[in-house]
Amino acid sequence: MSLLQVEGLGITFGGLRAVNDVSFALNPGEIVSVIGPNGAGKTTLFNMISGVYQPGSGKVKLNGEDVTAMSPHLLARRGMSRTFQNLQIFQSMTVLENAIAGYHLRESGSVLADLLGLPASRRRAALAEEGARALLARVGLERAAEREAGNLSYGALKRLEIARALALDPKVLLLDEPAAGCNAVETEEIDHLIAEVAASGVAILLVEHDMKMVMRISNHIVVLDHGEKIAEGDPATVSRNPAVIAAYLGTEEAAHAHG
Amino acid sequence: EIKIGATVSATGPASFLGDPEAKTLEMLVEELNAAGGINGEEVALVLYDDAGDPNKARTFATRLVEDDEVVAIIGGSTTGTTMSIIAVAEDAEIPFISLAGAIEIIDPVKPFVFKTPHTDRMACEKIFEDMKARQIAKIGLISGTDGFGASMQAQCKAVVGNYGIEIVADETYGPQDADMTPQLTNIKGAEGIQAILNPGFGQGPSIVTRNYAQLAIDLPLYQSHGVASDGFIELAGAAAAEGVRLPGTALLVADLLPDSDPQKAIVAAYKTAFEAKTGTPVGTFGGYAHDAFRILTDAITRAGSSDPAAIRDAIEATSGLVGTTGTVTMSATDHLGLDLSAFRMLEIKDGGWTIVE
Amino acid sequence: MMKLSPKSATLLVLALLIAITPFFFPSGYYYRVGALIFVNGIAVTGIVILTGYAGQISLGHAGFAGIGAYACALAPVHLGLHPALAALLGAVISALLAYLVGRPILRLKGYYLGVASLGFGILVSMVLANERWLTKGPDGIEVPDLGLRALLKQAGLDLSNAEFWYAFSGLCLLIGAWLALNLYNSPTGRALRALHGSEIAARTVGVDVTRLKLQAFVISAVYASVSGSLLALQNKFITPDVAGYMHSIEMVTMAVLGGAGSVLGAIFGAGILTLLPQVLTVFAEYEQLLLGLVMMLVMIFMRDGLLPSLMRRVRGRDE
Amino acid sequence: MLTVEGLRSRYGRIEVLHGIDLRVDSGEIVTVVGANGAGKTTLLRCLSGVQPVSGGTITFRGEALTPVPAYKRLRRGLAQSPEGRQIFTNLSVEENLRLGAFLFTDDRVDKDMDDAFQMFPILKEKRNLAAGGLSGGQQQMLAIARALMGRPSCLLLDEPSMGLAPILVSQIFEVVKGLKALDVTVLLVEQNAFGALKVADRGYVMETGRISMEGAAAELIADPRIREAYLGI
Amino acid sequence: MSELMQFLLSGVTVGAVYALVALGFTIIYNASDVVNFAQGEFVMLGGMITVFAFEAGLPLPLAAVVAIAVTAGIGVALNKLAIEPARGAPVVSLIIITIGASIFIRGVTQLTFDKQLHRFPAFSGDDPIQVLGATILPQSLWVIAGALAVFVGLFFFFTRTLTGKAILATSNNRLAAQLVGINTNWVMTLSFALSAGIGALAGVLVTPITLTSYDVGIALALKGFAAAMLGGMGNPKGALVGGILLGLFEALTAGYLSSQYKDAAAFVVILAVLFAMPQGIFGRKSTDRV
Ligand SMILES: Nc1ncnc2c1ncn2[C@@H]1O[C@H](COP(=O)(O)OP(=O)(O)OP(=O)(O)O)[C@@H](O)[C@H]1O
Ligand SMILES: Nc1ncnc2c1ncn2[C@@H]1O[C@H](COP(=O)(O)OP(=O)(O)OP(=O)(O)O)[C@@H](O)[C@H]1O
Ligand SMILES: [Mg+2]
Ligand SMILES: [Mg+2]
Repeated sequence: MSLLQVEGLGITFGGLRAVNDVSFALNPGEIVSVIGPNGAGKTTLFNMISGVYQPGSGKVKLNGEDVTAMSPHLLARRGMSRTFQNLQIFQSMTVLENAIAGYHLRESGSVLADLLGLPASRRRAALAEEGARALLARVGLERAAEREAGNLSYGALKRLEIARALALDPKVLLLDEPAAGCNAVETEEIDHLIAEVAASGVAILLVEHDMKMVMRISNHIVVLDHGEKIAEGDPATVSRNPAVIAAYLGTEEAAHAHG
Repeated sequence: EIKIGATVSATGPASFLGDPEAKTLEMLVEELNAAGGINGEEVALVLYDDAGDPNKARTFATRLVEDDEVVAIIGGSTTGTTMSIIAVAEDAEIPFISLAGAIEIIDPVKPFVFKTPHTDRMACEKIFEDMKARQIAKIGLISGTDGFGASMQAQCKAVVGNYGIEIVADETYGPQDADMTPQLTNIKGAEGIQAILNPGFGQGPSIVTRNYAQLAIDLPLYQSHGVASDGFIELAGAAAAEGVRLPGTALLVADLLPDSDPQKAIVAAYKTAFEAKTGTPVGTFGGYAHDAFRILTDAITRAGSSDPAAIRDAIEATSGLVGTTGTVTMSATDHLGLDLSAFRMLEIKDGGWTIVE
Repeated sequence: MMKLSPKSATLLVLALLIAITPFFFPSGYYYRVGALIFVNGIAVTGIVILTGYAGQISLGHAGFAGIGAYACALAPVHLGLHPALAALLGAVISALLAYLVGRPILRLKGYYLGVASLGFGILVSMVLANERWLTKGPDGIEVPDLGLRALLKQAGLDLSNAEFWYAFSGLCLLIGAWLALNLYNSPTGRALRALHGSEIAARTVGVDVTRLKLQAFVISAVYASVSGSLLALQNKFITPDVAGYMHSIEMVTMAVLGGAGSVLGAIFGAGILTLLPQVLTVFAEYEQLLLGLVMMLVMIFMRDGLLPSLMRRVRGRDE
Repeated sequence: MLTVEGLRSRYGRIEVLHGIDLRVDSGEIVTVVGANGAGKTTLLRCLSGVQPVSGGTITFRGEALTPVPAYKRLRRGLAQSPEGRQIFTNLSVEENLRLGAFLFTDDRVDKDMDDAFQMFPILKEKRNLAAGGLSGGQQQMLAIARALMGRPSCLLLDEPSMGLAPILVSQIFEVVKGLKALDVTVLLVEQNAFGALKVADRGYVMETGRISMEGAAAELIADPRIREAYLGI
Repeated sequence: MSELMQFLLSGVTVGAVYALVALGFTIIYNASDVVNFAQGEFVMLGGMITVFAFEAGLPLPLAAVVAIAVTAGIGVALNKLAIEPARGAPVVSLIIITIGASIFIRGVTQLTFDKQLHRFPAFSGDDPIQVLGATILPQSLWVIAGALAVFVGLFFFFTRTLTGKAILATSNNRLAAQLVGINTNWVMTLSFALSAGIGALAGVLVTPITLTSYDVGIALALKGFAAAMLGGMGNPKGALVGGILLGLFEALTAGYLSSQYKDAAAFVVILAVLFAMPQGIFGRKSTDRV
C-alpha cells in the first residue's frame, strides 16, 4: 500500500473536464512530478488532493484512509502540506510569523491558555519560533525574518512558502511550481532542498515547468494533457515519449532533457 | 450670576422634542436677562445636546452638576434621558424639571424631580373621554415603536378599559417607515371597528394620515399631542388631515381662545416671540420647556436665593402658575401639578385648528 | 536596562495613564468621562480581536452589549442574582448566543458578514424595545446597585460614585487588554491573523478556520457583554439604545480610528471618540459637523489609525 | 528611446534602487537579469509609473517621464506585462483584452484581439471565462496579450516565461523576437537568463539595486561569471 | 384577496425606495469595493435641496434638477477632498471616512437648512389609483418607474460600455487598471458623481411619500445596504431585486404576522438567503484561484 493513492480523480467546471480519471501512487521518500501543458489540470489535481476542491469523481487515500474532499486542516493533521502556484502569504505578518504559522498544529493548545498567557502556551510558542528560524535559514531567508512578508520579492516569497510547508513536518508534500520566478542557480538550490527533504522520507508530489529540475530529481513522472493522463514513467522514458514531446516539451526542450 | 443647566435632545431621533425646547430655553434666557434677570441677577444657561442618548444625558447631567455647578437642571426630552438624569440629580440634590411624558418620572414622587408635560396617560384619557362622548366602543391602535409611541401605546392600553372601550386591533410601525398601508388594511378589516388612534411623533403620523386617505378609510382618526403643531397639517396635507382629532395645548389655538381664558396672554406671547425668533411654528414641546423655565425662575425668585435646596422647596410650592400646558399647582405629593383640563380636544378643519366643545 | 516587550510596555502605559490622570481632574465629571472611555475601551478591545486580528467584520456587537446590560437589569429582579453574577450570566448568555449565531454567519465574508451581524444586533435591540413585559420597552429600565462601593466604604475606602466607577472600569479594562495582548503573540492569535491574511493557506497549515473564527467571535462577544454590563451598573439605568446599530457602528469606528490592529490603538480610539463630543459641546451647533470632519481627517492623514500612524512618525524621526 | 539615469526608488524608508543607469535604443531588445530581490520588478514599476521615484531621471523618446502619471504612460507608448500577472480576475478573458486596448475604439481593436487569439489559441477557447478561473500559465499568456493590445512602442515584460510550459517558453521568446520586426522596443526582465540573452541585443545584470554589468547579449552569455551565477552552467 | 394586493402594492412601493438607494451603492462599490455609508445622505440631500429650491420659488422639475446636480457636485467634492487623498488606505479606513462624511453632511444640512420635516407635492397628485381592490398612490408609480429606469441604465452601463468596464476594472485591480491607461482618479470621480446623482434622484422621487429631514439618511442607507447585500453587492440586478424583496418581506410580515417584528423578520429572511447563497442572490463568487 502506498502512502498517497489517487484513484480515478476527476472534476468538471461548467462543462469543462479539467481533470479526468487520473490515478497514481506516491511512496515515502519518492518524488513524483506531474507535468503537462498550461491548463492541463495539474493545479486542479493538487487542489483536489489537498481538499481545496471537492472532486467530482474518484478517491484520494492517505495511508490507506479515504480522505477524499476532506477539509485541508484535517489533511494537515494527517501529514499533508502544500505550497501554492498563486502565492498565499500572510501578507501583514512578518516572515518569521509566516513560518511559525506552519507550526500551528504542534504549537497550538487551548485558547484559554493563550488568553491567559500561561507558561505552557509561551513555551510552545518559543519552540515553534526556534524551529521556524532554522527553516528560514534553510531556504536562505534568515536575514528577512523580521520583515513584513508583503514586502518581499516574488522569488523570496516562493521560498517562504516552501519553508512554511516544511514547518508542518509533513509526510506528503505537494509543491506547485516551487522554482517559478527563480533563476537557474536559485532553482538548483531549491532542487537540493527538495532532494534532501525526500531523502528524509517525505513523499513529494511536484508540479514544475523547469524540465531540467524535473528530470534531475523525479523518480516518476505523470504527464497530463487536457485533464487526462497521457503518459507516465521514469524521466528517461517520459521525455522520449512522442506524445509528451508534441504536447508539452517541444523538440528543443526534449533535446535539452537528454543532453 | 445664576447658572441653570439643561440637557435636551436637540439632535437625533428625538430632535422633534429637543430642538424647539433648546430654542425656547435660549430665547427665554435672553428675554429674562434683557428684563433684568432674577432679582437683579443675570441668568446663565448651560445647554447641552444629548442627542436622545440616555448615556450621554447622564454624562451631561454629571457635567452640569460637578463641572458647571448649576443650581438646577431642565431637560430630559425623552423618558429614557430623563431617567438617566434623575439618578444624578437625586444624588447631588439638585432640582430637576423633566420635559418627558412618562408617569414614572413623578410617580412615586422623588424629592428633587419635577416635570411639566401632562403624562401620556392623561393624553390617553383625554382622547378616550372624547371617544366615549361620541359613543365609540371599538378602536384600532397604530403606534410608533419609538419611546413616545411605545409609552403611549402602553398607557392607553392600561386605561382604555375605564372608558368601556375595547382595542380590537393593535399595530405598530418603525419610526422611519415609508408606508403603513398594510397595518391600516389590517385595522380597517377588524370586526366592528369604529375609530383609529395613532399616537406617535415624527413623520409616522403624517404618513399614517396620508395612507388613511389613500385607503379611503372613513372612520374617525385620532392623533396624539405628539403631532400638535401646524407642521403636521402641512405634512399630512390639509385634505388628508381633515377631521383628525387630537389632544393639544392652548398653544395651538391661541387666537381661538376667549379673552377671558387665563392662558391666552401667556400662550400668545410665547407663540409670537418664538415664531418671530425661529421662523418655525410653535408646537407643544417647546411649550414644555417654556413652562419648565417659568416654573424654575418663578421658584428662584420666590426663594430669593440660588441655593438648590431652597429652589426645590419653592418649586414644590408652585401654585397657580399659568403656563402653556395649563395652570400648575404643585405639592409634596404632586410634582406635576396639572389636571386633564390642561388638554383641549382639537380638530383639524379646513387646514386649521378648531376646539371641540 | 531590560527591554520591555511590546505587551508589557502597552500595559504599563495603560496602567500609568489610568493611575496618573486623576491627579489632573478638576471635578468628578472627569472621572465619569474616564469611566466611559474604559467601558468603551473594553468593547473595542473585543473588536480588535475579531476585526483587527481575525479580519472579521461585525456590525452587531452592540447586541451583546445589550445582553450584558439587560442581564444586570433583569437577573437580579427575576432570578434574585447578585448584580455581579448577573453580569457573569450576561457574559455566558452572550457567549452562547455568539456561538449559535456565529456558526451560520461566520461562513459569510466581508460586507455579507457585516449585514448578517447587523441583522443580529437589530434583532436583539428589537426584542429589548418590543418585549415591554420583560424589559419595560424603549424608555428603559432601572439597574440595581453593584454594592461594591458600599463594601469598599465599610473597608474604609470611601470613593465617590464617579471615582469608584473610574477605578473599577479601569481595572476591568486593564484585565481585558492584558488578555487580548496575551492572545496576540500566542498560537491562537497567530492563527487568527493568519486566517485574516489567507484563509486557504491557514487551512493548509492545519488551522481549523471555522472553529477559530467562532472562538474569536465568542471572545469578542464576551468583551462587548462585559462592557454593556459595566455601563448598565454604572448608570443604574439602561435603555435598548445600548444594543442599537449606532452603538455597533460606533464600536467599529472607535477601533478603526485608533488602529484596529493594536489594543492600545483601539483604546486610544475609544478615548478620542468618547471625549470628542464632550469637547465639542463648546461649538454647540457645529458639533456634528466637526465630529464628522475629525473622523475624515484622521483617516485621510493616518490611514492605519491614529496610534499606529503616530508611532510610525515618531519612530521615523528617530532614525 | 528609453534612458534611465541615476534612478533611485524606495519602499518607505528602505531604498532598493541605488542609482540605476540604463538605456534602451529604439527597436532594441534589452534584457535585465538578476537574483531574487535585486530590484528588477521595482525598476519596471518605476518605468510604468506605479512606483514613486526618489531620484534620477527617466527619459522616454526625449521627454522626461517622471512627472507623467501611470495611466498616461501607455498613451506615450509604454506598456507593461507586470509581475504577478495582475489580470482582472473578475472580468472575462475577452474583457481583459478589450481593456488592454482601453485607449482605442477603432476597428484595429478587433484585429488585435484576433491576433492575440492566434498567438494564444487557448485564450480564444476561454474568452468568456472569468480570467480568475484560468490556470497560472494561461493567466500569464493573458497578461502578455493584454499588454500587446495597448499597441506599445516599448514593451516592458516582467518574467513573461514564468509558469509557462516549455513549448510555450520558446514560443514567447519567438514572439519577443518577432516584435522587433513590428518596431516594438522591448525591455525584458527574465529569470530564464539563458533564453532571454539569446533573443536580446544587449543585457544588464542587476545586483541589490545596482547595475553590476552590461554588454552585448552574446558577450554576457559567454562571460564565465554570468554563466556561473545566473545560468548555472 | 384585496388585502394581499394591498400588501403587495405597499411592499413594491417601499421596495422601490430601497432599490433606489441600493442602486446608488453599486457604482462606488464597483469602482472601489467601498460601501459608501454616506449614500443615505445623498438621498437626503436630493430631497432637502429640492424642498428649499422649490420653496424659494423654482418650479418643481427645475428644483429637482438643481438638487441632483448639486448633490452630484457634493459627491465629486467628497471624492476629491476625502477619498482621493486617502488613496491606498485600507478599505475599512475608507468606510470610516464615508461614515465621517455622512455625519459631516448631516451637520452641515442641519445648519444650512433646519431640523424640520419637509415634503413637496407629489408629481401627479394624491388621488389613489385602484388596482384589484387595492390602492396605490401615483407617486409610488414614479418611484417604481425611477427604480426601473436607473436599473436599466446601470445594467447597460456596466455590461455594454467601456467606461462601465473601466469602473469594474478599477476595483478589481487598480494597478492593472492604470497600466492599461485607465485614469483611476477620474473613474472614482465619475462613480461618486453618478452615485450621488442617483441618490439625489431617489430623494426627489421618494420625498413626497416618505417626507424628508436632515436625518432621514441613516435609516435609508441601512435598508439600502441590507437590500444590496440581499441581492448581491455590486450587481444592479441584485440591488433591484434585493430592494423589492426586502420591501415585500416587510409588508407581508406587517400584514400577516406582526408589524412589531417586521424589520426583524426581514433580517431573518436575509440571513436565511445568505445562508444558502453567501454572495447574495445575484452576487458573483470571486474567481481568484490558488
Ligand atoms: N474555478 C475554475 N473555473 C473555471 N475553470 C477552471 C477553474 N479552475 C480551473 N479551471 C480550468 O481547468 C483547467 C486546468 O487548470 P489548472 O490550473 O489545473 O492547470 P495547470 O495544469 O495547473 O496549468 P498551469 O501549468 O498553467 O498552471 C484550465 O483550463 C482552467 O481554465
Ligand atoms: N512592497 C514592498 N515594500 C517593501 N519592500 C519591498 C516591496 N516590494 C519589494 N520590496 C523589496 O525591494 C527589493 C527589490 O524587490 P523586487 O521585487 O524589485 O525584486 P526582483 O528583482 O523583482 O526579485 P524577484 O526576482 O524575486 O522578482 C527586495 O529587497 C524586496 O524585498
Ligand atoms: Mg497550475
Ligand atoms: Mg520580480
